[in-house]
This record gives sequence, C-alpha cells and structure tokens, in this order.
Amino acid sequence: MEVLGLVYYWVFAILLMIGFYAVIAKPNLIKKLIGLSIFQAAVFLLYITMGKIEGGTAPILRDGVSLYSNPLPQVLILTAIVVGISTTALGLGIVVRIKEEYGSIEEQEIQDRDRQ
Amino acid sequence: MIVLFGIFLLALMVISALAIVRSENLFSAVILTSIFSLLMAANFFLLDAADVALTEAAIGAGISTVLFLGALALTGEHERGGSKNRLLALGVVTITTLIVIYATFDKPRLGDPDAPVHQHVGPWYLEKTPELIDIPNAVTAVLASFRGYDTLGEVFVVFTAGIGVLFLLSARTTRRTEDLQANHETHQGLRHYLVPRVVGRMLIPFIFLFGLYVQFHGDYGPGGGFQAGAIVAASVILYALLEGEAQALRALPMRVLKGLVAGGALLYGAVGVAGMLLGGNFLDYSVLASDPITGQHIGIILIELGVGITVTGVLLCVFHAFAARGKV
Amino acid sequence: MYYAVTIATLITMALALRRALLGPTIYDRLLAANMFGTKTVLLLSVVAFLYGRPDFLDLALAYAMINFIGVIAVLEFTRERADSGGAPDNAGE
Amino acid sequence: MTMAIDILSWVLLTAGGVFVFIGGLGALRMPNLYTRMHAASLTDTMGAVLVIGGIMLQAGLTLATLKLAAILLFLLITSPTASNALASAAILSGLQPEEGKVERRKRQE
Repeated sequence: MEVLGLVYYWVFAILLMIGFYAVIAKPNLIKKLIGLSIFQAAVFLLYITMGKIEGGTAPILRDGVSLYSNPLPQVLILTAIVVGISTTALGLGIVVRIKEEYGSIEEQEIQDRDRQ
Repeated sequence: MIVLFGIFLLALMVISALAIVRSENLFSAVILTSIFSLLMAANFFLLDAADVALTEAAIGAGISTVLFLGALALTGEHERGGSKNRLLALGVVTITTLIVIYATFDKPRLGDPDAPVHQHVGPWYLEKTPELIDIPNAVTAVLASFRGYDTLGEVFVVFTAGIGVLFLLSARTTRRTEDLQANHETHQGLRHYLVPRVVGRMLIPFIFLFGLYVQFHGDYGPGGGFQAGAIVAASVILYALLEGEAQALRALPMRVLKGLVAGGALLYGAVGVAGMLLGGNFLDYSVLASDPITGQHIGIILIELGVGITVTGVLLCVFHAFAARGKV
Repeated sequence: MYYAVTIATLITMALALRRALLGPTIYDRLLAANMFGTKTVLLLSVVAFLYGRPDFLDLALAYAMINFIGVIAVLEFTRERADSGGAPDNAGE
Repeated sequence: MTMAIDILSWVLLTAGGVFVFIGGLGALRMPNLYTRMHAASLTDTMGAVLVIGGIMLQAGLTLATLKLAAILLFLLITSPTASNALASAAILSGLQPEEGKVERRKRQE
C-alpha cells in the first residue's frame, strides 16, 4: 500500500516529462502546444492527488458524512483548467499568425526565414 | 480496489501521452488528446474531485478538440521533421524524471490525512462553510466567497486571453475578405449529413438547459460558472458546426459575444464594488442583504453568473475567431 | 457486482485505446475515441454508485452530451479537408 | 421482492459487462473499419442499456434514476448517430467496405 500511494506521483513525473520532451524536442509548434497541455495536465493531477484523503469523499457536504477531501486544490485546478484552455487558445492564435506570415509552423524553417 | 482502478487509468494515460508525442499526424494526436482528457477526468473523479472532473469534461472532450482542430485546419496537419537534438532532449528528460521521482519518496503517500496540505486552511474551509455560507458545495463556497479575489483574477486572465485571440486573429488579410462572398454558399456546415443534423438540432436545447442547470445548481452539487460557461458555449458551437458559421453568428452576433466577455467580468467587479458601497470590504457579500448568509447566497449566485457569462463569451469568441479565419 | 462492471469497462477502455493507437485510418481512431467516451460515461455512473454518491451522475450526463460534439467537430473537419482536395486516407501511416 | 430486484440487477450488470467487453474485443480484432464499427456501436448501445438498467434497479425510485434515464436516453440517441455520421464520412472519403471471403467465393463460382 505504501508503494501504491506513490505511484500517482511517479505518473505525475512521467507525464510531466513526456510533455516537456514534446516542448523541447518537437519542432512543430502545434505539437509543442499539445506537449504543453500534457505538462499542464500533469500538474493538475499532482494537485488533485494531494487533495485526496483516504476514506474521504468529494467536498460537497451532506448529512452523515464527516470526512471530506481537501477542497482547496480542487478550487485552484478548476479555475486553472479554464485558464489553461484560454491560454492554449492564445497560443494557437499566435501559431496561426506565424503560419500566415512565415508559411510554416516548423521551428527550423521559421528560423531559416528569419536569417534570410 | 479503487486505487488499483486509478492506477490502471494512469497507466493508460501514460500510454496515450506517449502515443500523442510520437504520432506524426497532428490530427490523430488531437483525437488521442481527447482520449487523454477522458482518462484525466475519470481519474479526477476517482480522486474525489467531482467539480474538477466536470470542468475537464466540459472543456477537454469538446471545446479543446474543437479549438485544436480549428487551428489545424489553418496550419496543416503533418509534422515534418523528426526531433532535433533527440538524444540530448531524451537525456535531459530522463534525468529530470529520475530526480522528480526521487523527490517523491519524501512525499506523504496518497490519501494520508496527516499530510501537510491538509493541516492548514483546508479543514477550516470545510468547517466554516456550513456556518458562514451555508451551501453544501464547499468547492463553490471557497471559489466564490472565501477566495473571491483569486477567482476574480482568473476571470480576468480568461478575459485577457480572449481579447488577445481576437486581437491576433481579427485582423483580416485582403485575400480572405474576397473569399467571403465566394465561399459563402459552399460552407453550410454539416447540412448534407441528415442524421447528425436532425439529432444534433434536437440535442442543442437540452445541452443548453443542462448548462443552465449546472450554473444554478452549482451551490448544491458539482457545477458553477466555469463549467456552465463551457457547456453553454459547447451547445452554441454544436449549432455552428451543424448549421454553419454564418447561421450561428446571425443568432449570436460577434457584437453580443464581445458584450458578454466584458459584461461578465464587469458583473463580477460590480458585485465587489457594491459590497464596498454598502459598507463592507471589496467582494464581501455579507452586506448585500440584511442577513449575512442571504447576502452570501446572493453574492455567490451573481458572481458565478458573471464567471459563466465571461467564459461563454470568451470561448465562443475564440471559436468564431478560428472558424472565421479558416472559412471566410 | 459494480466491481465486475468497472473491471469490464476498464479492460474495454484498454482495448479501445489499443485500437486508437493502431489506427490505421483516422476513422478507426475516431471510432475508438467515441467508444472511449461511452465507456467513460458508464464508468462514471458505476463509480458514482460505488462511492455511494449518486448525486455525481451530473458528470456522466455532461459526458454523454459533450462527447457528441467532439465527434461532430472531427467530422466537420474531415469534410472540409475532403472539400479542399486533401487526400482523405493519408492519415493512416 | 428486494432480493428478486437485486438478482435481476446483478444479472443485467453482468450481462452489460460482458457486452461491453465483447464490443471492445470486436473493435480491436475485426479486420476492417466497417466491421469494427459494427461490433463497437451495437454492443455500445446494448451494454449501456444493460449496465444503466442494472444501476437503475439498484437506485430505486429516486432522482438518481431520473438522471440515469436521461443519460441512457442521450447515449441511445448520440451513440448510433455518431456511428452513422462516422460511417457516412468514411464512405464519402472513399474508404470502400472490403469484400468478405464469402462474397469473393460466390463471385468466383
């Protein structure tokens, strides 16, 4: 049980780094944004994992239940998801403009055009 | 047992995340992202975060896919080159993963009630919610009342991001304006798919109604302005997909949408200022009515409404900005 | 009994994920994604009862509605791509 | 009476689980898109009806049953629609259903 309780954190680490890999190693800008959203999702997972209490239930109070999970991480992540999609949309907007100006969304080609 | 289910879902998540990064076609990457989001929401639900799971459901499965596809339609779906400096990146990533995993050994195990995170304000919120605010959903209470400033900030971030997208994508290039008339007839949405169109039309009012339910039931069950905004936006987006852009814009013109974006944020701020004028602090709802608890209820309903309006407006504006650039 | 259904759903999710990874066409992936959505709805409804909190069925309801939009969006996208003359089946790789 | 309802709901849940699993297996093992779609969409609907029916029996006459009925209604409407749309999109894109062994043999005869 001790080890099982840590698996969530390991998966957090792995997902975080999968997203990070896409951001640093993939030349395609949209792929980078997808990687960024995986990265983001990993952080969400970490917060929600920390908020869980063994034997607790979701923090919507009702009679006969005394143990609830921590509501605070949930509040932070709830807003962060919506903010996340808005900022991703902004990123996509920038990518679309780059495509229109440079004719490409591959990092290398954009840099080549800049050097010309 | 539930923990094992969670771990199984996590394993599927890792597999799908790897597949997303490896796939060379961005279109299939986006489809896999929607699967990833479903897994994420299921996991949130298993971890007792019903509100968060509802948000992920409303955003991840529908709107996020639509936005990515909208961007793909404009930029092309094929990734060209392979990775640059692949080995270096892999090395960095592997080492960092190992360091983070090493750090997790100091973390409290999953669900430990003595973890530091549960010692500070969390229990206080749970204890005081029935007394000070008297609504069952502690998440809504913390979101809208205890941490109203935070949420105000988040709403303004969403607001700013929406303005940013409009700013980037509204500027028309000359070529596109000419195409507007020429292409108008051909882009009629999914009109020639009869079955989805008929069924979709039937579903739209129910999705809208469900959005309103989530909005106003947020004090008692999972829900609130953020989720409701996304669901209502999704229903309008469905209409736009089925009947075509132009028809959706005729029903809800851009003018109205921009009004919604600003109006929701203003409503939120106005509730705060109203509290000040009535002699309380900024965003203190207790003074809004003669009895503090009723005041809290009124305040929460109003600011959730503000959040919902802004989120709907921003998501729809963003959707139209992408769609208009593709089709016009 | 809920456990049996949950396990069956989870295994089916794994199978659907495998189909989504294999492809070969985008329609296969889309089929898998759609299946995944239905399975998530079932999983959430069953787990809501497993937890003894049936008030969380709202979530499953949300999924049943929203998932449809994703499929329609992808279809709209493929239709547009076919209109603009892109080869329809090159997504298979 | 409760015993009978319990047994009935267990039977429904188990059968639903079996259908769901068969659907997954079919979607993975069938040879081409249209057969996979056939396997997946049929069992999707049937599995959903059985599982949600089973839970409904457990829930009894409460608000939860009403919500489950709504979920079931939505699944029953959207799932076949999505399959139909998917199939027509695949056909329009030029993906032809393959001939099975039986047709091929018949044609040769």
